[in-house]
Amino acid sequence: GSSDEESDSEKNSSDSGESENSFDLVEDGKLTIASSGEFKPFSYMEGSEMIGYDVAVGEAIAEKLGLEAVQKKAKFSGIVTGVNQGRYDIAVASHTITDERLEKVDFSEAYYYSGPVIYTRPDSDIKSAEDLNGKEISVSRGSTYVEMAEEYTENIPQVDSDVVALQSLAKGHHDAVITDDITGLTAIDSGLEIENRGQLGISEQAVAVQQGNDKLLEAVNKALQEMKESGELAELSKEWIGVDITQEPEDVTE
Amino acid sequence: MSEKQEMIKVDKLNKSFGDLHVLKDIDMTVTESDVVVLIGASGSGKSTLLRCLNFLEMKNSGKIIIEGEQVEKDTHNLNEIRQRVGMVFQHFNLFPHKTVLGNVIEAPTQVKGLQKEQAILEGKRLLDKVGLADKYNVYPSTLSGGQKQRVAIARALAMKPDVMLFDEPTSALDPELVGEVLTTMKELAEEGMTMVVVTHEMGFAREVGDWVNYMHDGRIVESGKPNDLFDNPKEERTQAFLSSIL
Amino acid sequence: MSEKQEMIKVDKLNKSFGDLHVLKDIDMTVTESDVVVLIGASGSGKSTLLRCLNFLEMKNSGKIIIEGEQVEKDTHNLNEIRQRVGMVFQHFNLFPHKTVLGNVIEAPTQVKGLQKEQAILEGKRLLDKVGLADKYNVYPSTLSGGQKQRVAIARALAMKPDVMLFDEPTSALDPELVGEVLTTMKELAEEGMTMVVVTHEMGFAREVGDWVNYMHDGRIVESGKPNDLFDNPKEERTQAFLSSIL
Amino acid sequence: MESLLHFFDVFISSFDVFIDGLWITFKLSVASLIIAFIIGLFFAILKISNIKILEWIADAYIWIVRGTPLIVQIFILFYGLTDILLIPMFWAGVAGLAFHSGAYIAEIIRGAIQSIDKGQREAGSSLGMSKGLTMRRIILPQAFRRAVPSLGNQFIIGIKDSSLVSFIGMQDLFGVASTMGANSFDYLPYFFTVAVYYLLIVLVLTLAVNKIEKKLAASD
Amino acid sequence: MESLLHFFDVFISSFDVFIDGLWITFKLSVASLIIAFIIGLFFAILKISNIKILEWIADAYIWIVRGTPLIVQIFILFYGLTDILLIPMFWAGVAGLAFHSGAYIAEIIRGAIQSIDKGQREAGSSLGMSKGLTMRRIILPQAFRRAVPSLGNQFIIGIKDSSLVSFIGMQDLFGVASTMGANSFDYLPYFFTVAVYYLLIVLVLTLAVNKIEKKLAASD
Ligand SMILES: Nc1ncnc2c1ncn2[C@@H]1O[C@H](COP(=O)(O)OP(=O)(O)OP(=O)(O)O)[C@@H](O)[C@H]1O
Ligand SMILES: Nc1ncnc2c1ncn2[C@@H]1O[C@H](COP(=O)(O)OP(=O)(O)OP(=O)(O)O)[C@@H](O)[C@H]1O
Ligand SMILES: [Mg+2]
Ligand SMILES: [Mg+2]
Repeated sequence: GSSDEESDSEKNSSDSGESENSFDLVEDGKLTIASSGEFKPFSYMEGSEMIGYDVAVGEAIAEKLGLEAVQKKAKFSGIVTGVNQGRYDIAVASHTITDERLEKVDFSEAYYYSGPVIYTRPDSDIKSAEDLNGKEISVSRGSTYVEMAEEYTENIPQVDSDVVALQSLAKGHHDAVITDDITGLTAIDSGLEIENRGQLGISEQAVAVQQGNDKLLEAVNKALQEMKESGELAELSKEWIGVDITQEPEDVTE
Repeated sequence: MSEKQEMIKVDKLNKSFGDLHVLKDIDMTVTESDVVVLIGASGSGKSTLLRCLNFLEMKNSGKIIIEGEQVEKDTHNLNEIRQRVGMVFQHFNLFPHKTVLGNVIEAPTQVKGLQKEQAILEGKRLLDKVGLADKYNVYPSTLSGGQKQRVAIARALAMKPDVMLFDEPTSALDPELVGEVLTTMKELAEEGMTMVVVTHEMGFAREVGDWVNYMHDGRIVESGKPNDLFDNPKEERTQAFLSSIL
Repeated sequence: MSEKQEMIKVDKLNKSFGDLHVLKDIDMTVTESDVVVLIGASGSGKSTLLRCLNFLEMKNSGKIIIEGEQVEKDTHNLNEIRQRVGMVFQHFNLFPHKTVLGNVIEAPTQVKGLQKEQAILEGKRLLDKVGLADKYNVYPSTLSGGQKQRVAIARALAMKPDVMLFDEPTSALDPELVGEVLTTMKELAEEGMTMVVVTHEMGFAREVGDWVNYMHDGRIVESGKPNDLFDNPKEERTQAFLSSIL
Repeated sequence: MESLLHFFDVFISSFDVFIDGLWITFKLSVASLIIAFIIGLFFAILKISNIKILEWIADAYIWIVRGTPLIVQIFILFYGLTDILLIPMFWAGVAGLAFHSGAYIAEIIRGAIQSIDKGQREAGSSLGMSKGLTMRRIILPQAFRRAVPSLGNQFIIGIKDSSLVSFIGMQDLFGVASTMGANSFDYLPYFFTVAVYYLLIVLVLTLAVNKIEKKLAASD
Repeated sequence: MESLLHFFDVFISSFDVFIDGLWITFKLSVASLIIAFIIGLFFAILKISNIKILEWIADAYIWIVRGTPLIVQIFILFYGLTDILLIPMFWAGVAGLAFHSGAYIAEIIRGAIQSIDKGQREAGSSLGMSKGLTMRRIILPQAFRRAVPSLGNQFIIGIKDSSLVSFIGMQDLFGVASTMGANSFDYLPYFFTVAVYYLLIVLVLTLAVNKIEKKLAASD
């Protein structure tokens, strides 16, 4: 079966050979992909090379499109703007799909699912979401977690990456941090003394594409679809994260 | 003579700045109520000697005895002894951020812990005495050089010193202002204040001085009563110096 | 007389700095090969007049005619005219970042576009002439004042000017160095160079000058042949000035 | 260009939030300057103490501050201070800024102290005043007066520098601009807006410093 | 404290990556200083042009740079330039730093030019040299020499300032420290490490500037 699919996709890409040029790329023949590089294990630096699940997915997409992947590191808070302005072709940067972001960029279908989680220091008396009222909750600037935090408090220090927030938390600043559960788990694995005090929902993470570049969006979706069907995406997830987070969860509540 | 106290006694005083030997085996005695005048060429060490007597410079060897008390670098009550020896500088060194009266009451209130009211009373009396009754509340920058120097004298007197040192108190003044400062000093001498004065004002030295020391190259080369020393200098170097300035 | 050219003609020249009227109705003629000396008290306007002749200051009214050409602020070839009028300053104004020879060849190569080799040849000739054959490649800071001023003269001569202006060329020099500069200037005069010289060196004025102008308060108050003016000044102010400096 | 057009909308609509940020910037700057002043005074006195070891300590402090970027200092103090004492974010930010400005203020004060004529010290001593008393009553009052223009200038620099505490999560002027820019996905109008705020602050303070300077010059 | 112990491990194990960051910091600093120098020279000449409108332009530029935080300037130029001109990030960073340093260099050069004795200008004029020629051949060479120490100092400041371009995504020294800190979830040892790098750079450059300064002083 897999060989069929391979030949399928080959056929597809050769079919759309002429439309490939109409992707309107930053650089011809290259897919410029943005990621933050400060969001382990989704994107992070090893030496001067950026790696991680997001990066691997981006590379796989580029390969499917027959393009050379060019990874760009950027502050998370600037990535949507960058895609919107055409500085990057796509962003595979763990962006949760939101209405606000949809005004600026188009999103592919989800390439993983996760849940925002409340983290605190182990000695914290915050046991669940109800205890967050009026507390200091730090989040990554420009992330969807800002709105979640706003439901509980006005005191929301915003920083440039989730790791800065988690570090500050562990070092004794802030009362809580809302971030992705995978990132939190990785941090705990790395020795950060923080604890999960409840999930706040389920979010879908997707690839951001410049608005109006429909052909590119279509091609990205197609590539993702193929990767899901072939199990390639699940493989990448297991490789980088340890578990498969590419399947849409059935139960949305905690 | 013998009933008068020795206010300052200097014995084999030596002082060097690095390699420069500035004071060489100075012996000197200043007796109560005497006015001792120091003269000598520029660089001969007059200022340095005066500054050693006020411990602004620390001697290298020899003895300095102030009112019977031998003073060393580590003497614990150095600041207390300094209160007994007032100093007037060539360039006044008034405190520019304080009024005339503020200058005068600063040390009495801060060092002696005098009540402010009393210090003001006493300060005004001293300022009246030096002829500055109308200048209590002005700042030093508005005064003439002669007025500044008289404030400086009042400031030193406010600590009720037993000896006053003057380092060329008139040489930074315009000629027409020298007189008012010398007059103040003369009055002070007449009241019996013990004084050591470095000056080039030979008229003052002759009229007011009880004793004149001529310094040359770090030594007191000749000393005597003013009329003797000025009219019949024994040393050639003294003669040469006197003829050069008179 | 009439066959000689008028190199500089000044007619009713006035110059003010703000409210200060510094030059008042100056009339002056400098004829070819003449040495005109300007004397006068400090502040009388000598330097300002010289600087107007070189257009370092711009006149307010009147005429300045250089070799028959009337020069105004907006004269397009001002820099070309300046080349014909050399200037030597009291404080030399040598270029410290260039060697002696570099100072001399700067303007010929950069302004006149002379080939470097030729400029060097000519520059060396001039430096030899002012007695600095051994100093081609040193920097000005290593020279004495007299040597500096001779380099400045050579630098001005390198542009082959028709007239040379000197503004107190020796008054920044130690007395023992004045002679060497005056000698150089005398030689220049003997070769027939037209010169305007502001100086307090009365000996030089008398010996070398063809004409002396005495300035007072922005006016040329008296002028004449050196011997006449120095020995029989007609104006009281001239007499007073001469007696004050001789 | 679009951004430039948005700028006016943003400038007006974001007024409230920026005023909150301005208030935080103000509190940060004032608190850090006061602490920096104390630090600066302390190290200035070490530097003129004539005691070698104390001078070395002051030199080391100044060398470290001058040798590293402010942002590094802020982050190290932000993460590092909590090992020693748990302080709120605001005070961690103040500490970073004060640690930084303190070195510059130390140099300003040292310079001012050393510019006071030594006759002043001698006059104090000759009246029997102790070294400490002379310093406190005679030298420092004059030195501070003289240092006012430089201190004012340092205060202005401090306000601009305070923008960096936004990176540890403070919602100061620049933090507000970054956050609003990130949430609207259009940074430029917010950065233009915040630039205007800083320009106005600096303008007002510069005029104030010049005025004080003139007043001091006149009263001399 | 634990962090401090990690520091030595980190310092050694991260050497390669920091050298990459150092190289970027170096390129950034040198490129921005060269451009800043050209900008500075240009505005310095405007300021001494005696033409009101040109002086105003120079004043406005200097006022804007001095009146706003560097980080605001960097972000505005980054988003502005890359938006409009789509220039690469590196050059956007260089532009931000050069725009900033340029104003300070303009003031340094202007000061140096005005410190040259006016007799030099007059000597040039009296030899028939045009204003431009005198400026180029006589005034500027002397002014540059005189400005060397201040320019060296500004270069050192520029290197420290360059740390802020990490916030637009550059992997310079500070950028490397931030990302490595993020990956390990322990920033402190990386910030200590990067502080040491900056201290060493600044130390070396300070010594170099002092040496040049002495050489110039000796040759005067
Ligand atoms: N602090 C100092 N350090 C080094 N040398 C000094 C110092 N003070 C004074 N000297 C030197 O000591 C010598 C004596 O100086 P002093 O001021 O005592 O002379 P003086 O007799 O008061 O001269 P004057 O009439 O010029 O005031 C001079 O050679 C002077 O240069
Ligand atoms: N650039 C200037 N701006 C304002 N006033 C000036 C300027 N140059 C000269 N003056 C004034 O013009 C007057 C004449 O000055 P000038 O230098 O011509 O006198 P001088 O005769 O050369 O005197 P000296 O013998 O001192 O050189 C003086 O009062 C001087 O202060
Ligand atoms: Mg003396
Ligand atoms: Mg003159």
